[in-house]
Amino acid sequence: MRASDLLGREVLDRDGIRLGVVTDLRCVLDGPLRGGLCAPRVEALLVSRHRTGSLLGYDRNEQQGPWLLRVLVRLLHRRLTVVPWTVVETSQAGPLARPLALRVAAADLPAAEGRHTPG
Amino acid sequence: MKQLLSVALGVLTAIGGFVDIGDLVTSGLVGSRFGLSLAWATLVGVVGICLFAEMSGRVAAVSGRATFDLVRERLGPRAGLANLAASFLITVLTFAAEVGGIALALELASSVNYLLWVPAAGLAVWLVIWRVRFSVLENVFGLLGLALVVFAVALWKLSPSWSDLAHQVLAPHNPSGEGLPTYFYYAIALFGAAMTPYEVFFFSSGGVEEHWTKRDIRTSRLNVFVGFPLGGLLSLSIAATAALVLLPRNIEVDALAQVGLPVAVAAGKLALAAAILGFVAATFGAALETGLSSGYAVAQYFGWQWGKLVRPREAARFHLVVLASTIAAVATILTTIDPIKVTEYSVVFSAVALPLTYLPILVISNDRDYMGDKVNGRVSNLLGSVFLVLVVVAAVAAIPLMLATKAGQ
Amino acid sequence: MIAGAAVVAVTGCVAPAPSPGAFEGKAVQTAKAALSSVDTALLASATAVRGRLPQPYLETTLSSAEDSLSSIQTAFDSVQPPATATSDRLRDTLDTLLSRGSDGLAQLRIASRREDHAVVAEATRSLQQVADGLDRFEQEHSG
Amino acid sequence: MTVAAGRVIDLHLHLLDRQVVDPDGRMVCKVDDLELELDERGRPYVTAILLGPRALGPRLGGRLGRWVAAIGERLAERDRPVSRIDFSLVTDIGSAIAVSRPRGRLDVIPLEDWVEEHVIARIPGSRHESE
Repeated sequence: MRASDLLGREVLDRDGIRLGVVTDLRCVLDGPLRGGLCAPRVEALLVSRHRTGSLLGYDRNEQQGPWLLRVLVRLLHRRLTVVPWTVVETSQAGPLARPLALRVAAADLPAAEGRHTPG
Repeated sequence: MKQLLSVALGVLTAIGGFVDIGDLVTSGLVGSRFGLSLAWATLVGVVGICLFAEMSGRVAAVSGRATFDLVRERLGPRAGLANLAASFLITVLTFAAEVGGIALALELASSVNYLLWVPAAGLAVWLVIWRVRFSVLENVFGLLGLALVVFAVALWKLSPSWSDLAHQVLAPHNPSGEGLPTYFYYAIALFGAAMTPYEVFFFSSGGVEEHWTKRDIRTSRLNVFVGFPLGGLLSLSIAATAALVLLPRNIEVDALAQVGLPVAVAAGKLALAAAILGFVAATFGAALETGLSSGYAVAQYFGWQWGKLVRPREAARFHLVVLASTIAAVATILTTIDPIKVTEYSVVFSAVALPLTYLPILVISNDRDYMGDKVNGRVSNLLGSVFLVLVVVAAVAAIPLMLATKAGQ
Repeated sequence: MIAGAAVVAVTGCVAPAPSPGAFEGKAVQTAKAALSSVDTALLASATAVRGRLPQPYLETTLSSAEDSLSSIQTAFDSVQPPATATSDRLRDTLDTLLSRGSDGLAQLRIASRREDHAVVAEATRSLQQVADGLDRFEQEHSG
Repeated sequence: MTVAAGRVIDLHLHLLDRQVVDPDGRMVCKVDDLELELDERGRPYVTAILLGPRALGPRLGGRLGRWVAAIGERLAERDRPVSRIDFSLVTDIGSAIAVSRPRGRLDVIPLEDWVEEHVIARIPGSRHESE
């Protein structure tokens, strides 16, 4: 599997309601120790309604300027959802289902948390 | 003392490096048609290039990343590739214009047809890129480019009514006879000529190659804030001499020869010789910068080793791109297409591409992951936002205005 | 590709016969551009006579003025004039001026290269007349 | 940016498309894609950096992406898998990604070697630094 297999993938909740697309993979460096670093392990999917502009980073950082860009990008990403990997349906072997299905309802997912930059 | 010298050198080269064939032709052309009533566009462009060159220099010093690295990281591979294609084409087009400029300047000195000079000019540019060290190249061509100061001398010798000139600059109006679309078309051309994207590709890549650190930020700023505005003054002098000598005689610049004429009228043969030397040096220096920048952009997008500080063998693909660009630039001019027209198109297309380059720079220079505590201050961000809007407006308006005015006719 | 398309769009326009008004506009544009070429040559020549312009620069300036005037004339001649008597008259007047301009520029270039001062003076006088004619033409037909 | 165990990073924002550099400061490649594997509890983790046209192509998407990938396929030696740098070689994740092995010993950029050998090395002066 490649990171690009997950990025951009549509995400549906338990009831088949579209949540958005995967814009990023939030990882913790606590996977198996390989060489000098622990491998990054996917902890959660960041899901937004669009992909556009997500790489600028404004959807995740409250402070980053300038004001104009922050406002514009965050308007595009009003609802950024953090979907813990543990609620992603992964029962099928081989390639993941397309689109990704969740085991929970959209309403049960945390939203505000995603606004913070990691690290 | 040595440090002071290096700063002075940097400033001087920035002055010489600011002016290229696009500035020479556009300033002369606009001066001969609109007087100084479009000086504001040059001034705005100078503020813009200072602002973004400073940011890109700071990013290079703090994070070690040059501009096209940022483009791909922030726009992603797909939009980044589209950006690369556009930027690369425009840089090569500008490269072609500069090679044409060298040849035209040599024709003025020798009366040998410029087409015969083109292959020699292309070969010379490539050889210098291949074999000559960065600092040498920067200093030599920057300093020789300073010969263009004769335009300021010529302006002074023409002893114009300064208050009248100042009035034209401060109370811009559109002289009768030219439509408003044409007026704004040339405003965008001047803006594009001042803010050409290759200038920041080159500036930031140079900083990375010379291993700038946080301690070099001050030097970089000094070069930017003193060098570019003085370079802008040179552009304005060119426009002013054209406005004083050519405008009253109904001469509209469409050849490099006309740009130099006011110098001869005002100050004679020796001054004109200096002007020609300045033309050659400025266009040659800019040809080096654009040639290298075409390689920088591609190599930085794909992550290849690039640069002049390593042996060419170690940056094989980078040198291959530079070689291919040189051949393409020479071939373009050898089609006998008018180099002045190539120049005019290159500055307008540069204006179209401005947001592609400047948006990622503005974003990264605000990103604490890269910049730590060296992120933009309030003033930089306020101005940066204003300019972002401005470059978007210019980019959107450029092509429709070009079509509506038949490229300013 | 965009660049190529735009270049074609801007330069590659071969239009059918324009309206009389548009034709007059085109004629004024042509006169203006031609005046620029002729005046460039006159300025360069006058500067050279004052000993302020080196020979190679003068020659380059003159031949580039000649080239641009000839391409201006070619472009104008390729326009199909509307079938009105006024337009025909307009075309004749301007075309005569352009031809005289071309002749004058060629004469000036040749004489300048030979440094034949008498002929230079003669060519300058005739070009000055052409310039005055073009200027008048532009005044009469614009606005 | 130093890397401590337990640090949180966003793969797309902090890892993908970044420059990879070797211990001598030479540029190796970009992080064109990342290889993921599932651990014993079914959670994906990064095992390698993928690079080259066959890694970049699919990310470009569309016809262009297929075209880039197909070119990569043609250029690659037969049966050679997509070029990868094992994550065990990564020593730092910052504004660049540092790896512990020199570029020449990673054996991941055959095209650079080919261009060097067949084009650039044949031009006089290619072995020396500028003067």
